[in-house]
Amino acid sequence: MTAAVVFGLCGAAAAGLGLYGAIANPRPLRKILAFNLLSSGVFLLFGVIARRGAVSAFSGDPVPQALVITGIVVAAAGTALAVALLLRFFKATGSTTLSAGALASIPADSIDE
Amino acid sequence: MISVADIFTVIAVSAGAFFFMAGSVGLLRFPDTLTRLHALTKADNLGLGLVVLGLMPRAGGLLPALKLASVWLLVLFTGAAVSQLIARAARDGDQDDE
Amino acid sequence: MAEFLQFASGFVSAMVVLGMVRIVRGPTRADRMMAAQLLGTGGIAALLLRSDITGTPSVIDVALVLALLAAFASVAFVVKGAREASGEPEASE
Amino acid sequence: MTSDIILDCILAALVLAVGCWVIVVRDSFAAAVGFVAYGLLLTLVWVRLDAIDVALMEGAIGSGLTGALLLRASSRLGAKEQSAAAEQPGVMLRAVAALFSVIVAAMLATAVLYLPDPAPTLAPEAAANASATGMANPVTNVLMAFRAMDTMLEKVVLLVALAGVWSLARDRFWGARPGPRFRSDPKDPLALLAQTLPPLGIVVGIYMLWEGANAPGGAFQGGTIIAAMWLLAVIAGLTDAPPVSNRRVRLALIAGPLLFLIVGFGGLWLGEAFLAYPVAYAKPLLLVIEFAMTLTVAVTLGLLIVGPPDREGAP
Repeated sequence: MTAAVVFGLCGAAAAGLGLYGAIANPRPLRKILAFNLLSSGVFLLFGVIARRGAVSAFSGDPVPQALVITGIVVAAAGTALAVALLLRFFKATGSTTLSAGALASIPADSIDE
Repeated sequence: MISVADIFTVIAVSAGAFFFMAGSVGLLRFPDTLTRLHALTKADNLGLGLVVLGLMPRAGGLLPALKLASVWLLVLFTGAAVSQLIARAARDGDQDDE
Repeated sequence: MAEFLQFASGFVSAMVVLGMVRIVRGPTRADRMMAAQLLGTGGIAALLLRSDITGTPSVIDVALVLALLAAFASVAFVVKGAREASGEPEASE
Repeated sequence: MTSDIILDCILAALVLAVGCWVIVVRDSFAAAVGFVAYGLLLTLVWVRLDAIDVALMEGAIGSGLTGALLLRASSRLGAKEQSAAAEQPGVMLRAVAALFSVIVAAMLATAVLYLPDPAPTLAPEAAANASATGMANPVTNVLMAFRAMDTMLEKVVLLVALAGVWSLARDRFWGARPGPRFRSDPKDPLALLAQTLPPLGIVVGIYMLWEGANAPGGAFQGGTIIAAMWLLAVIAGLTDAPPVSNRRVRLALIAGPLLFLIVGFGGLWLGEAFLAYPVAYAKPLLLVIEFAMTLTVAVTLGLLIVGPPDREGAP
């Protein structure tokens, strides 16, 4: 049992949790949150691979670490886009779910004018 | 051989840990939002300050010690401003969730 | 000494976890935000202790970043209470 | 050593507990606060994994920028969001989702337990070639030199995301300033915070960038901190977001990838390959690119979080 294994299992469980939330929760904001959990779990798996790649002078393999850094920034950008979409949808329909009723109620003029 | 600096570190860090405990207990046990805020903001900023004070002699030089101190000052300043803001939000009819 | 600092860091973390019960219990949003604030301060303390134990000064930088940005999320929470509620032209259709 | 493992297990359990709570709690605002806490805990996990560069990034983004974004979104959706909670999917769907997630998690866990031993690593290669760039931080070397193509294209992804956010603007608002205009109140503690913190934060951001050459840190971390400081000033009403049609804003947005491209094609022309830096100038070149990258990351992330143009007064 090493730190890498402990956090690797933690990452796997976090990814599973996020996946469940993204499927089972009907509210888009919660799906966005769940996706962030899912991505953090995947990043942790990368971190474990980086940690296991430690050789004498390095505390870890720098390549997966660099990938995770770019990944975190891209995940943040994706979250920002998703939130902007959600807020725009909320303004157009007054609804915070993606139910068929809400989609049908989009007034035509709110899409473009 | 235990040096004077080590004894100082042990005392300061222990005191810091004690204040963290006080802050958490206050946060849990006090009856309403504003008293909880009072307990928390005072106790944990002091706790962090004492931990920083205890670690400073061990930082290995003036600059690292100053960096530690600046972390604490930063927390103290933002903590003070933010707790003001939280207190006002709580006073201005903060909605309960449940 | 390392053992003592290790113990202290464990103790501070435990206290912070205790405080985190407030995030769950609420009841007001301010209470939850406060508990997150406590987690930030306690996390900084744990990081500083950790930096000393393992002799990695760069961990102090992580504490510095948390000190700067822990306030940021709280501000995002407060601003809504003070401004948007009082007539930000939200629904501009 | 054993006490370390115990602490690790507790930390991992805590991460999962907070994660569970974020998923199941009814109130979305509470879930967003939980996410901030989750980000803080994850920062500690990255420190425990000795990935300080990643810890800096997670601390700045996870509990800082993304946390603030989600908190604001949840409070803007407000009470409507709560009533939507009634539309729970059926037990059947939830059971199937749970089963599916457990299977995926179990497969990932199995992969973790049976990772190849000895672990494959590129660390020796990164170490052997560090002299080519003159920088001692291996992660910065990978980001800026060995895998520079990834980093450049990642900037392009950020720009595409920003274009996506901006395209949500209504036609009549196009080109205007994004986001709501926040009112400022000089007597507000928020104004004091927003006047005092950004100068300090910008110093820390540049320090991160500078440190990034030899110690954990770099353009991404520095840029994120600067973006947060700018957003703080915007939220306090001290400054306003620039119109999205502003030419200087557009220039700042493309500075990083553009410089990367110029240097890249220069490498094609002068040296062996696209993005091959001439060894003699590698370090100054990389520092210039990193500086431009910091600017681009700061402006892009800041504008992404502010949102689409949303008010009258298109220029």
